[in-house]
Amino acid sequence: MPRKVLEIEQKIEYLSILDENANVDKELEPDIPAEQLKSMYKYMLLGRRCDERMLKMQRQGRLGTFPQSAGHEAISIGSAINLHQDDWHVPAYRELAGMLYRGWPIENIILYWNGFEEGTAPPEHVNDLPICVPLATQLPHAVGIGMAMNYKKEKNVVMTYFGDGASSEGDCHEALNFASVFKAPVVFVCLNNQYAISVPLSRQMSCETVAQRAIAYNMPGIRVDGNDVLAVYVATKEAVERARAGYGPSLIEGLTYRLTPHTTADDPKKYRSEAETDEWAKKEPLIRFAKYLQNKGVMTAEDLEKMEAEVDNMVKTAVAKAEEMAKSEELLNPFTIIDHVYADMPQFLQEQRDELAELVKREAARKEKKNAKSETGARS
Amino acid sequence: MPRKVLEIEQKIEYLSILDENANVDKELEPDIPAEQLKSMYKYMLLGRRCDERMLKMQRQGRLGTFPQSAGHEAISIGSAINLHQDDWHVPAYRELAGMLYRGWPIENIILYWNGFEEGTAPPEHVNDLPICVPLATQLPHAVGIGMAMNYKKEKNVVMTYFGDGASSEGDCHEALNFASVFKAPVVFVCLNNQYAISVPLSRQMSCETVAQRAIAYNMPGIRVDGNDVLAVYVATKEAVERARAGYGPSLIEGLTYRLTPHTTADDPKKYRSEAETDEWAKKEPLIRFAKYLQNKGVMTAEDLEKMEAEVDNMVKTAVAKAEEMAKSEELLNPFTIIDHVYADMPQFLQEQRDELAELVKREAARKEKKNAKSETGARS
Amino acid sequence: MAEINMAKAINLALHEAMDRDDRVVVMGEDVGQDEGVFRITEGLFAKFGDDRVIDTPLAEAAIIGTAIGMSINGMKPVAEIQFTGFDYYAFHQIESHASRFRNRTRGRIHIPMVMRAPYGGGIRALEHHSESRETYYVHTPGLKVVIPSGPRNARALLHSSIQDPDPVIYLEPKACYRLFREEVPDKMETLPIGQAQVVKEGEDLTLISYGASLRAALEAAEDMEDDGIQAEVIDLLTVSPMDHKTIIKSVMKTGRAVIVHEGQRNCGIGAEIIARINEHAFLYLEAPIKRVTGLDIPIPYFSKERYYLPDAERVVIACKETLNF
Amino acid sequence: MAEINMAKAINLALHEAMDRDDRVVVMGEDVGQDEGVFRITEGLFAKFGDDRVIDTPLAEAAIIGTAIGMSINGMKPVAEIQFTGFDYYAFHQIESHASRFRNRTRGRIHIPMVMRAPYGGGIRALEHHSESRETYYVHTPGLKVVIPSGPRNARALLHSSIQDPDPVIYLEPKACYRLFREEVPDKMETLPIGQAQVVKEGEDLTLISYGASLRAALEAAEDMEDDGIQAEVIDLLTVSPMDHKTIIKSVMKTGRAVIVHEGQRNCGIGAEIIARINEHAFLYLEAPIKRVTGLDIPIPYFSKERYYLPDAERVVIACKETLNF
Ligand SMILES: Cc1ncc(C[n+]2csc(CCOP(=O)(O)OP(=O)(O)O)c2C)c(N)n1
Ligand SMILES: Cc1ncc(C[n+]2csc(CCOP(=O)(O)OP(=O)(O)O)c2C)c(N)n1
Ligand SMILES: [Mg+2]
Ligand SMILES: [Mg+2]
Repeated sequence: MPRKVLEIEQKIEYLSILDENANVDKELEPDIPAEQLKSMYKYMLLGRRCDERMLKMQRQGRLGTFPQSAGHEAISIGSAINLHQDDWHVPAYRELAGMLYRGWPIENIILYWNGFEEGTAPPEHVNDLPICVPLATQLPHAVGIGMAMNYKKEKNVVMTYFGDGASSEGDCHEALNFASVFKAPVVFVCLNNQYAISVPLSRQMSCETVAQRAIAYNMPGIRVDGNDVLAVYVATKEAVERARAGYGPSLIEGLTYRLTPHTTADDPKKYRSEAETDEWAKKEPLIRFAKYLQNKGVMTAEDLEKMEAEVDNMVKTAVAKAEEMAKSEELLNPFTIIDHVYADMPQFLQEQRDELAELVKREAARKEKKNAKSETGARS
Repeated sequence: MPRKVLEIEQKIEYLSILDENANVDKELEPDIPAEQLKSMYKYMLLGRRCDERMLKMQRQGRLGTFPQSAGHEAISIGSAINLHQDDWHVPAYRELAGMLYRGWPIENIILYWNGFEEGTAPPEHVNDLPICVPLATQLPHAVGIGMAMNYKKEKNVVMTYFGDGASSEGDCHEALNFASVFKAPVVFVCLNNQYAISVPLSRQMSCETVAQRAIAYNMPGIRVDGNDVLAVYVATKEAVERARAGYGPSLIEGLTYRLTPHTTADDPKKYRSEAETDEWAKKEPLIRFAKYLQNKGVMTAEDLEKMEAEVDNMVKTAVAKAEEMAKSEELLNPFTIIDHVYADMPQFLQEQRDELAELVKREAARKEKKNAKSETGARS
Repeated sequence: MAEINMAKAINLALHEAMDRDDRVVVMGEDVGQDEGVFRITEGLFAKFGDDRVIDTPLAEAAIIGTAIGMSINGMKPVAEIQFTGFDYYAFHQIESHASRFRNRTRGRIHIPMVMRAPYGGGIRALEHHSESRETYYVHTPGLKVVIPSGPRNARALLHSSIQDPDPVIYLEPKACYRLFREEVPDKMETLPIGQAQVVKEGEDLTLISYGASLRAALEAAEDMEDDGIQAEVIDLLTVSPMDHKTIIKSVMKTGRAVIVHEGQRNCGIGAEIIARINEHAFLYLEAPIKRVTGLDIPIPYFSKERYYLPDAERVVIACKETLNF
Repeated sequence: MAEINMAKAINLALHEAMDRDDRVVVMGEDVGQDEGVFRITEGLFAKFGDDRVIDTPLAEAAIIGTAIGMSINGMKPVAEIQFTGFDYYAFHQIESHASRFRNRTRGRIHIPMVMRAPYGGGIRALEHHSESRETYYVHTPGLKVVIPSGPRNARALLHSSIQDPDPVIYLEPKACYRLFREEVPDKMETLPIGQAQVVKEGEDLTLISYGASLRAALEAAEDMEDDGIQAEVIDLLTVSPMDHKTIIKSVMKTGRAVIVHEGQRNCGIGAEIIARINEHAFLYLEAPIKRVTGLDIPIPYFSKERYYLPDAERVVIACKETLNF
């Protein structure tokens, strides 16, 4: 009949390896082959440049509203790099760098944010789910994919992502709980950028860390410096190995900061101080990693410049391609909006398709008339 | 740049005061006035007898399916006893004892399980929500009530209940999180009877206790022996005081066991062993509390018998009353199914009400005809 | 094959489907050791084990959400929601994902899952245990919604639903679970989703129904025969995509229609049927189409449930009004 | 009072309602410091503070669930869901509780809350940001569903919604937020919920619409005037309880009707309108009633949204078919 404190096994850890000045903790430093280090940097850079380029396009009216990802490349790549090609990557919407690393063509991303469903279809060889807009709803999918792996005795893992805001959703709890009960091989990565649009962490939760929520699910939980790609790498690598060995899920929280507004429609000055933004800008992940690579002799300044050029070129080519595709007959085909709703076409939808065909014919006729007119105009 | 274990402030406790053999831990024993102790026992007993009686009625076809509460009286009363009349009580569906203590007429309960909405309406002076069937959905209501208290600067608290199964629902997480963020004066009581219908705790969650989930919300969490009314009393009292003083919510888990099937439609032999059931039957809450009261000299064997008689009488009277009410014009009035959907009656619903009136007229005519016939029959 | 009831027929279909295809798994609350609160999963746990008959934690959104994930990774989950009254908890997963993945990914990812749930009133159940809100699903593009009415079609349609490459909401009228028995063939059979059946031919008017309400329609049709009225009765079986061709053909013949369903009226299936008849057979109509449906109120607790649910009497009244118009 | 747009008008109503009644609080994601993603809550946080303009954690079910609790404890919460595409997360709270507490408790507890949400397409938004699924709410007894179409009625109806003792789903056609300005009176005004307005009189046919689609209906009506066709245009304003009296009266006059809405067709509001016209004005109909609606597909991403949304051209075609029937 006692009053006693219960022993709780899990310990929540904090991990940081490469600090904002590119000092590295030698004891904790992972042993990553040079080629892989370069690849990590390349995709972080590609994510960043893509993001910047898309912002410009959006400002020029060449792209719809989209959530930017600048500042979150370390979380995305430090984790995704641990996946095999046939593992699964289940992003939210700030994992641009990781999606590109996984094999999503840049064009797809651009097309998606430009209002084309074609951008959402994962390429054939890519075991990924597309960007997920309704917050936290992708997490149970990740768990289900993992449960199927267990059932099929596949030795794969699933890496999935959610924000600090999304952590408040019921689906987040349910997914973490299911994963732990079914020992699903899922690595949950919380991209904690301390804001859900305007709502600060203190309004989102009253506990110190998202990582400690792992205690509610008897799974390992760790908070890492989310701008330190080495720390993310180490923590997710452990989690991936654990999952692959059949020990079930883990929760990893990367503490980070948006370098940008929430989306192109957002004005963060309303809710974040300039001082705070400046402070965090210094901690961003690319610069320190580039320095690390140089210090380590993996890349020279020249290499880095070359990579910049290469990446710029990739982005440029992709933008051109995306804009070309957006004008292609295939992507402009209006009937695609109806043809993929079901595997087969139900009668009532066929009737609506016929209605649409009428409209499309009229639109075409109108265009022709207009063209004819303007031709006449030009001649006169 | 360390790898270190994070310090987590909350400690999850376990509390037990009165064991199954009615041994009491003198150091932990609360100082409860004799009258209150009697009242606690009385309502525990009333809950139990009511439950037993309703089971009989159900077997006789005089009541619909209902979830029994035998075995859970300590959790219900040990917590509810700490509420002031103008505090709020937000039950799930096994808080029969607590509802009766709060002032719900037994008739209401019987009417509810007998298919009458009238049983669901809280009596005027009772600040309670009715029984809630969709699991965990009552928890955000409790939090909202508490948020309103904060806003109105009321010094009240809300006590709300949920099962171990319900703890897996998204609403449970969301409610706990909202309560902690808004410091809502809510005491969350988890009635952990180790099964959600047939699903055992081990399939429900992989953590040891529900109480440790409190760490995810930075609130106090404690597990108590849920068959020990003194432990429940002490833990909930602390939580109520904390809430009333403005320090926000707490989570209390009472470990207990259903003495009965899940509902009258359930066969627990399919999923619980006899040995287990027998083991837990010995730990049930009433016997040990009765012994405690006797040992303490609060009640004699004779007092207890008297109370039995009193309680039996209360139940008997209520059953008769409920069955009388169920035949009353007021409760049989078919139009009540339409008249309370909106404050005002929309046109289209009025039209449906008119349709119903037609049917009711026909039904009456048919009855009359039948009566007339049988009268004729009797005469012949 | 012996005569069996609908509960048994659904159970049989699950056994058969799991025997045939090991991608089929059953999951939900109490579907395993307990064999389902209506015993629909009887024998499955013993036969197929924990791996394929999965008792889940209590969370409807996660049941559907993980079933979506399993579908994506090559399986065919049959997820049970214990009662339709609790499927709203999972509605965002159904609306935002199950129904959309195929379209969103231009066919690259599709969700061949089935959500089954005991549905509707008539068994004196508790609050929230008698709901019939198929409209929510019918209004959601990308889903198919199947509601069987008897043992034989229940079994065949469950097979079709499991084999379908798209998500199917399979609603089981629980009032029919043990209402009557029917001979089912030894050999497994399927029925095309999206096809209605004329279950009784007639010339005078068309009765359109499905699920448990079909009993009221059939009973009414029989009653009216005494008065020399020949009703044609259509069992929809699938409420989405709805087979309006069969309806239209019948109404073109009879000129009159009465729709019977227990779901609420406002934007119910009846409204859609009326709209389609209006669109396709306007000139054939000789009287307004009547709706005998649940009222636009929450289904009452069981003491007054009968005032809400359609019955043969209400159907007969509506038919006569239609005929006398 | 100056001319203002709908966004401003809704904002004005919130200011006025909060000024008048301190039981009114505004809650939701980013409604406070950020003033709402569409700036609908502008100035409220500064004026009324954290207590009454509540930024919540990100959880729609809890936003609605706690709003229900606050309502029970004497407040009048106006809960914002950031986009209708995310309200499904809260659907179980709406269906099982907001809509039922009054009936369940025979009037003892009622839920005077408002759920407001930006609604519908037409602004080139991302996936899940353009949904119009009012049917889900209309099919749910116990709710009222209001969809304004312009600044003045938006303000008046929001006041009525906040004052209503029952839960009101107030859907804001976001395409109209900044589409046009309108003079609103200095004095606060209300409009009865459940009452439609004839916004243009005509003899030849009845156009029934609401929300952003009303623009298409009005434009079509104007276009048709050149051809000498006089359409009567009805703005429903409330889609539940629906004012079929005003519709019936008009159809009895015109004999023809076309319904325009952007929500999906299957079991949409149009179906219900057709059913009611069929029931109440059958003999007056001279042609089938047409539906110009969203298609039964998920609303396409914005590059092809125009093929989904009703526009004046589609309305004119439908009207002419109706007139030439
Ligand atoms: C269910 C749902 N609710 C609301 C939104 C609108 N919304 C989009 S992003 C966002 C904030 C998300 O915050 P967080 O999870 O921290 O991710 P971050 O954007 O900061 O990466 C909100 C409210 C949404 N997409 N889904
Ligand atoms: C949302 C929801 N899902 C399913 C059910 C059906 N159901 C009723 S009680 C129950 C088990 C609940 O278990 P638990 O929360 O542990 O409470 P207990 O019955 O053991 O007290 C289930 C599945 C329900 N009422 N609500
Ligand atoms: Mg964030
Ligand atoms: Mg339990």
